[in-house]
Amino acid sequence: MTSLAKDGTPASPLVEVKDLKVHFPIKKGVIFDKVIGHVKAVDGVDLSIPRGRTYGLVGESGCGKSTLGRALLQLTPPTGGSVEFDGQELTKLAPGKLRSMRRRMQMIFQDPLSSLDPRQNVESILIEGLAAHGIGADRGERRKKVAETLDAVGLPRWALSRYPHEFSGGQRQRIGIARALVLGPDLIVADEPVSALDVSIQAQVINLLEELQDQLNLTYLVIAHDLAVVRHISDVVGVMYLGALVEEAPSDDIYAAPLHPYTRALMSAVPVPDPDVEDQRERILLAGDLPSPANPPKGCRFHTRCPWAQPTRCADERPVLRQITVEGLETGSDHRVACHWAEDIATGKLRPHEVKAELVHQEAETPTEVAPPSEPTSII
Amino acid sequence: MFRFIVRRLLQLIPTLFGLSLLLFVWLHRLPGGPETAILGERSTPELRARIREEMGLDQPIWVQYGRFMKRVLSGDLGTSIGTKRPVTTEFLERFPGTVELTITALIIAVGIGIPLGYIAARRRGTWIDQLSVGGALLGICIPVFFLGYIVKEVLAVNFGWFPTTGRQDVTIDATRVTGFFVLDGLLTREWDAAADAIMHLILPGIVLASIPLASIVRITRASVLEVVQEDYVRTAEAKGLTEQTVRSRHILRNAMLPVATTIGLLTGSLLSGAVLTETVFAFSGIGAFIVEAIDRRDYPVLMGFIMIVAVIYVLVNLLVDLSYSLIDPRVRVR
Amino acid sequence: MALLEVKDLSVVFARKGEREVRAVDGVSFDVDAGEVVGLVGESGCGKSVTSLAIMGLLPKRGVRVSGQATFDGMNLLQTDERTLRDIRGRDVAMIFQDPLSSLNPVVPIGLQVTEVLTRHRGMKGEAAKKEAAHLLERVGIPDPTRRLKEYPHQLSGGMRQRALIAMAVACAPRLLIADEPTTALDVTIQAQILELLKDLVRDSGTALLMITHDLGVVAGMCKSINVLYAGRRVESAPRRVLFAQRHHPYTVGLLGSIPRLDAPKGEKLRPITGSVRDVLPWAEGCAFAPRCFNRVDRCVDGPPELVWTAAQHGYRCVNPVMEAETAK
Amino acid sequence: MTLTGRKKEKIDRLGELAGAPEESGQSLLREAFKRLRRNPAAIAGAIILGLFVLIALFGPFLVPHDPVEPIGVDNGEVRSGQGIIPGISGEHWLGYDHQGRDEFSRMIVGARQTLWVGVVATFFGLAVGSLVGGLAGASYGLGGKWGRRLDGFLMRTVDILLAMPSLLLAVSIVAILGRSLLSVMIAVGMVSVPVFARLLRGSMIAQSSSDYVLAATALGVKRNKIALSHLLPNSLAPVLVQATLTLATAIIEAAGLSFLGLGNPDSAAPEWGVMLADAQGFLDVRPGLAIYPAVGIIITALGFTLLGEAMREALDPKLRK
Amino acid sequence: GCAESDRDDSGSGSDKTLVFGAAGDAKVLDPTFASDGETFRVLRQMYEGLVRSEEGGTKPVAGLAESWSSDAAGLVWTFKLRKGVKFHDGTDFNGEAVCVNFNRWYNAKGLMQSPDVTAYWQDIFGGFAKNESDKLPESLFKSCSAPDAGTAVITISRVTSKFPAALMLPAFSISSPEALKKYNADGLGGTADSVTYPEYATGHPVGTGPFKFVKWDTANKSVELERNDAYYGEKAKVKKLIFKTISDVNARKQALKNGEIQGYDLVDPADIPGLKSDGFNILPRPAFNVLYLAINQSGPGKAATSNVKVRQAIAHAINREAIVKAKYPDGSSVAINFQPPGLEGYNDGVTKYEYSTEKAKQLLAEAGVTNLKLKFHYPTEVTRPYMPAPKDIYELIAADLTKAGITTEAVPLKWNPDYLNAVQTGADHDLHLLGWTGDYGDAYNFIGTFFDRQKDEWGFNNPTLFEAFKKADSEPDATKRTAQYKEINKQVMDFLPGVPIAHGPPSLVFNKSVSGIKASPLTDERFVTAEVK
Ligand SMILES: Nc1ncnc2c1ncn2[C@@H]1O[C@H](COP(=O)(O)OP(=O)(O)OP(=O)(O)O)[C@@H](O)[C@H]1O
Ligand SMILES: Nc1ncnc2c1ncn2[C@@H]1O[C@H](COP(=O)(O)OP(=O)(O)OP(=O)(O)O)[C@@H](O)[C@H]1O
Ligand SMILES: [Mg+2]
Ligand SMILES: [Mg+2]
Repeated sequence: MTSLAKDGTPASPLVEVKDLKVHFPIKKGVIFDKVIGHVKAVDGVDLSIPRGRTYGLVGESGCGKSTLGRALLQLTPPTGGSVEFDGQELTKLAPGKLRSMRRRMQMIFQDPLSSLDPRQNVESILIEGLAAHGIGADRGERRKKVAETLDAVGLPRWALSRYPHEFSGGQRQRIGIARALVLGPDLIVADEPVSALDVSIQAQVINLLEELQDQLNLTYLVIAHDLAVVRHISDVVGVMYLGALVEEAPSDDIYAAPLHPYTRALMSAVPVPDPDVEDQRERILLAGDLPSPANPPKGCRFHTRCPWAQPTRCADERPVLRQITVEGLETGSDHRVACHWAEDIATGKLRPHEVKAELVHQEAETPTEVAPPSEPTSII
Repeated sequence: MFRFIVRRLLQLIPTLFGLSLLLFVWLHRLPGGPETAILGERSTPELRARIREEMGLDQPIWVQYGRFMKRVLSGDLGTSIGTKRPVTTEFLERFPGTVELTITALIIAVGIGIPLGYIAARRRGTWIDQLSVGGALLGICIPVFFLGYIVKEVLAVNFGWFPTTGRQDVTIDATRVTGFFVLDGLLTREWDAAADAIMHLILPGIVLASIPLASIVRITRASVLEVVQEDYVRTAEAKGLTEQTVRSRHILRNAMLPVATTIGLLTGSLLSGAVLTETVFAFSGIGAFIVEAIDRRDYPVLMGFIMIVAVIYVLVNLLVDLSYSLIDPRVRVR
Repeated sequence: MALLEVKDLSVVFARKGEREVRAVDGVSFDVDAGEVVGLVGESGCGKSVTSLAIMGLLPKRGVRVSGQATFDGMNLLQTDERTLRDIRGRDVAMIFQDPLSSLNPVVPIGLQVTEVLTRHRGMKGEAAKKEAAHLLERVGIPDPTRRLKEYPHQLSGGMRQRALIAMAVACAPRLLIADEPTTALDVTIQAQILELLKDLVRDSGTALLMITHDLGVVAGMCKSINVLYAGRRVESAPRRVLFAQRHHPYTVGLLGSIPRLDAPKGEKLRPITGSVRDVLPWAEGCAFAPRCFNRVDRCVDGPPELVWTAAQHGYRCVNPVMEAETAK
Repeated sequence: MTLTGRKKEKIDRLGELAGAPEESGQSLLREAFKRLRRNPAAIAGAIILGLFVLIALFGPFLVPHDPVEPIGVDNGEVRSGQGIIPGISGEHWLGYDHQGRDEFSRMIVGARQTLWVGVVATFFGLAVGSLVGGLAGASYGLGGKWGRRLDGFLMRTVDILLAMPSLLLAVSIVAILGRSLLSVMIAVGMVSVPVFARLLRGSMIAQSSSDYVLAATALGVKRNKIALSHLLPNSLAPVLVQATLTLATAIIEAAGLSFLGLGNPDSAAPEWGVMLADAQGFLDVRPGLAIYPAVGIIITALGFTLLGEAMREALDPKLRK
Repeated sequence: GCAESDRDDSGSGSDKTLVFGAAGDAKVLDPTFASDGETFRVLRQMYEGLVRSEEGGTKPVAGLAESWSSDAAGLVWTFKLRKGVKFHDGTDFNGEAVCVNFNRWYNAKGLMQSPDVTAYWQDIFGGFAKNESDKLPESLFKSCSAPDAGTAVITISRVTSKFPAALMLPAFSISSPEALKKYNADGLGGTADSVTYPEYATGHPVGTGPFKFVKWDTANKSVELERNDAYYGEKAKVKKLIFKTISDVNARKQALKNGEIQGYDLVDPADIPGLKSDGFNILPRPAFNVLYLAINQSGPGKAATSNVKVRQAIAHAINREAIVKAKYPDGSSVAINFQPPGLEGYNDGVTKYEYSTEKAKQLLAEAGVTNLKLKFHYPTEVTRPYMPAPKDIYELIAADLTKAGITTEAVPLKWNPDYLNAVQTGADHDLHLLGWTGDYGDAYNFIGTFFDRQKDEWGFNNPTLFEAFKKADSEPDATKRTAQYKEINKQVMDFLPGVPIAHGPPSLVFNKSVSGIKASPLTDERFVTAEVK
């Protein structure tokens, strides 16, 4: 797959993910745990992120976005598939090698506060990574580097001696970004980097991310559930549903020509701050909720909620991500969709119909472990 | 659920095994053995040596342990060196007393502790709060022998409301069925015997309750404090529910979870920890008997009792964990 | 006279030994029967405190509430606790942001619904259960009789929010306050819930006070919109007016911050600088001045007044943005 | 923009007020300390403990009589064998104890030993408990399959300790180590080992799934370092609070051991727990001998508990509102 | 019918119940296996032996045997038995029954030979017919015969001062031969480390005493007896006699005050004035005991302690008068012998060591000992009749010694087994407190027990002294023997293996309503005479 970098030259992929699977075992057993099933959080994802570009991942809560991001960074060991980073296969890397590889791939988290150790001040947060990788000969050198990074993310110098809880949400997220940046990485996985922030702060952070990318030629994988945000910062958008990509397209195409029914529904659900648009537009309301990844529907995962679902194929054949050609519709070579009926839907041959919501039975994911005692037992 | 129970019971096996080994070695390492205890002031080296030899105490410890385990595995916990009665009999005779006492103490502690903790939390920061917490603390700070003395002096000697010792008036000719005197009284319809047994439980119950009381108050208070600022309490208020409904259904029911664990833990320690209370009230229970057994280096009793107490402790906590899943549907025991 | 008239509502948190926090500072707005009014602003601007003050749900100690919140002629702020308890849940109902934490985890959904019916409609036993099932059905929960027996954790996020709504509308309240009812939900679910709320308002003539930080949400459903900043209303207008020509730089900034799905790619966001923490006390001048791109000396002369234009459009700014500048 | 001079200053100053606090960085602990200072219960607790510590430090230099000299026996005033123990007098403010020693002097001097027992016992329990719990928690949280096994093993061991009646534990520790002040303190400390271990473990496991641990892993920080510099410090708060509360119970439990005849062998040296235990033979004759040390212990325990509870609240993010 | 008629002649007290607070549980109901005071107390009400102690004294007087005599060599003893005595099960008491009992003890086999089981037999009579352990000595008992129903003849193998006084020990009570057989009295079960008592010992004691067994309620810690209406002597005045165990002394006191018990033993001396002023009857027992400070001569400080001057210094350093005055109840006395006064062999003329710190210092100087530091063991959690507050006494002695320049290192240990184990074995102790309460009225039971051979407790070897004991013990003539004991006491106090400190009278207390009980130095109180108003 070739795509053009911002300056128009073809970019080689920095990250190649092939058939990535992350299955969390569900255990049960009397004496020894037996695996009785799997939560298929990520179930066969292929994607490729070109150098210097932004890949955006959207999807409903629980569809496996974060897991994908973590598996890509080997923070969660993948069950299957491969992750190639700059030509290196990560899944087979020895722990020590992987650790030093981490310098080049970093992560930004959703909740800036909880991802910062409340007992570390900003300086030690930023220096920790440097120390772990032996960057900078001495403390002075490291401090210099930290100071530069601080400037880059727009934090004042006095921030160094402060603790995370003393900052506002936006500033905290800047600290999180600085922590990733200070190592000089090539790839940054940003898991919902702005979801916890106020709109104004969100915009600041988005702008910051964009600026940094321009300056440092960073490659991003941005995960978010807000389609508008993802589309805004991404070059390519992947739409995820229940552990798999259902559509992947350049960010302009995805708005202009959404092909997958789920993408369409998602698109129509995003509120637009414009009364005229809101009043006019027609909503595709999805019935029910995301099915459980432990027990995903057979065939097309979306068919239980799909207004275009057909009696044939949908329920028994799992669609693959493919390119389609439809007359009268400009779809680029890099626009792929996983739907059996994408052509017919695009042309309007198939009409949406009513869907009855199915029951989704939610269970507490991890049974609460019985609380440890905290009271002293008495001798007497 | 069933799996959970089986699993926990199976987990008990290695724990018990470890405990028995540890305990055995530990006990046998204590200076002085049953022979000194038996002989007292009149011991001579020759006599001690003979007893040790006859009891096999001069053999290597692992041989002794092997013998012990063999017997235990065949279902025999041996007999007490001190009383020469089977350990199981001793246990069955003394355990009911301790259970009755523990239950009484828990009823008192919970009955006082939870309301007190609740009030303290709702009036957080006021003098009522400090008073409840401090008052509950008082109980644990006054040593049992002193508290027992005061309680007896006032409620028994002064007012004559309660008896001070034993589990039942010795002049009552009660029929024994289960060994739980109150229960026996009810079963045999000897009402006076049952009433008398209850009266005998109250003072030691109060004294024993003083130990868990502080914990219960503290946990209840902390737990209620946490729950009252949960969103669902606000929702309940927004629904216009009456104060009682909000309190009982929405606050207390949720606040009870940690309290339940604490009570479970406390039950465990009360079962084996009522030593002083049992002594001070001449109450026939296992706590006092264990202490006697320690003094006598009564190895079979110590091994047997502690193993049984450990099992009961685990069972009680198993029950608490199960009751957890009853109070809190989110908790699936595993 | 409007169903709910909030006048000069102020809430001050004054705890011993701590700095006073003026969370709400003289807010006024009306909500009429059958209409949806929006309360918009960033985190911490006082939206929730406003709604809690109206409901009388603020903590009793360490809080000073002043002003009026007249519901159907009765000042809720002066009403005694007992009467309030009768009104809450029956005449005025509320739904909260996080549906999971707002439901009691250890009480089945059914009981949580029926307890409202029992309390306010005197229904008991089977009748209450039937009505509860009916309510769940009405908010779009499939297989309601089974759901009644289930616990909150067994429902999905959307279902939980529906259940909360069912409880809120159980007594057909005349006023419904929704405090960020969709923030914790996915967009597809958010769309379902918003649709449901719209239907309810339309069908039963309930007044809805919609609290949100998402201008997109209010754009689609509110009749009029109030923008809050640092505890004060900084702009207020019917929604079309507001989106067409906003005057307060804050409102302008808010809109400039939102990436729009329908905007062409490559357009830069124009966020407000700084954060909500950088406020000026209102007494000193405009609280927004430190972040304002349009500030002038007059901004800090004193507290700016709300200025009304003809089209029920009010803004609290001495140097408002006029049409031309909005585009900038 | 169009802002000028003084006005701009005003905005900048006020604007920065929130963003840039007065002093340099305030750690969570400092914040907690600030909250603590505003809590009347904490202040009361601190005052009590302050007094207690002062008495412990300087008491021995200020007492009117030698606390170990059996004055009353030597001069024949005290005949406890016949139930004669003179009470409060001008010379002896709290009277004699059963051995004819000056009770007041013993109370004052006893504060030091009492404090020492509580502190050392708690420290021992804390140290051993934290070691076990920390190791278990860290290996469970970060260690994969083998970590879980190690954790399982450690926790089973703790279970055994917990299942063992604490009295027996204490008795046997004292029996094995020989009776000394140290073994009493170890025995008391040992009883709280499971509490600390389970508390720290639980807390560490909870922390180990937090984002900042993941962040540190993503940074490439080594596991040991994560455990020591992230997990441990962040899990310590509840343990420290527990330690404060344990201090109170440790004093009481040491007294319980003396009651069972396992206390400090140097019995003449005054310690409140021992004094209380000694008094049990004279409850009828001179209840004061029990009351004075009991009140001393209660007040001290109250001080620790007030402070501990206040600390718990100050450190608990959930109760911060 | 029988009970009805009894009621008339024994007066108004006949249906009364007396509840007595015991400090410990009875352990067994077969006297043969009994060895502790609490068990003895219960058994003494149900059983009788050939000989008993005089009421309120220690001398042997007629029990089931009305009189006894020995041959000139002191080996063959003829006991004339009381007539018309019946066991509780209605069978007759006679010479045959006596021999059945003695032969039962003598012929004990297997587990019955365990020192844990037949402690007193082995203490007094040594071994058995067939000793199963080579460590057992030859038996003192040789044979028993019953020439007629009213006579029992017991032959012993050597002369000893113990016989027949020792027969007053409850362990040598006579059981019903019928019942012994019926309830399988010798059928001890289990193995040596896990013995089980037979039925007779746990639930069917049958003796000749004034009370009969009713029940033993272990779950409520009480033993219930009732009047033996067929008793040959004066019948008991109470219908029921219940022993209730209350181990804590404060609890006993409060139970008494609360009317749950009518009397109890081992009164805390400090409580006596209070109880008296509350109107309770204190019955002090004559002090038949001694507390001593042992000075071990092979302990860590043996270099010093083996020097008699140092031991004398210690004796002088201790203010025994002050200790007795402060810590002992009225009626206590400072000990100058290792045996109580009033017992044959007591010697007033021994060397007395008056309290003088100066003298102590001087003696130490003479011995050339400086900076003496001694390990001082004392027991905790115990009060013995001779030692009401060991810790307090230790503290006072330690303070005295300090004044004389001897420092002590305290080693407090739990009484049993830790303390006894530590002071009776090994050589890691210099000073310790211990004492003795007499089992029966004989000097040997005191001083012989202490000093008749080399013991770890004392750590000295003094063959002359040991020889003197042997000689005295085998002296059949009582007067001569007494003279020898006197001499021994003198010898002991010059050798000074330790310092005798006090004789303290332990007390019982009874409710006002109880009368008729006489305190016994041997704790042989007879409830048969007790009356409850
Ligand atoms: N450690 C784990 N063990 C078991 N199941 C897990 C684990 N982590 C995630 N899951 C499950 O995998 C699925 C995907 O989770 P993931 O966190 O990747 O979703 P997400 O798309 O990031 O959702 P969100 O938007 O809520 O963050 C969920 O059903 C989740 O319950
Ligand atoms: N109990 C309280 N004590 C002190 N201050 C409070 C309290 N509750 C709220 N505040 C303060 O009042 C202000 C307004 O809070 P409010 O919860 O109304 O904000 P909001 O607009 O609802 O924000 P969000 O979008 O985060 O819900 C905040 O600055 C907050 O710190
Ligand atoms: Mg996620
Ligand atoms: Mg809010």
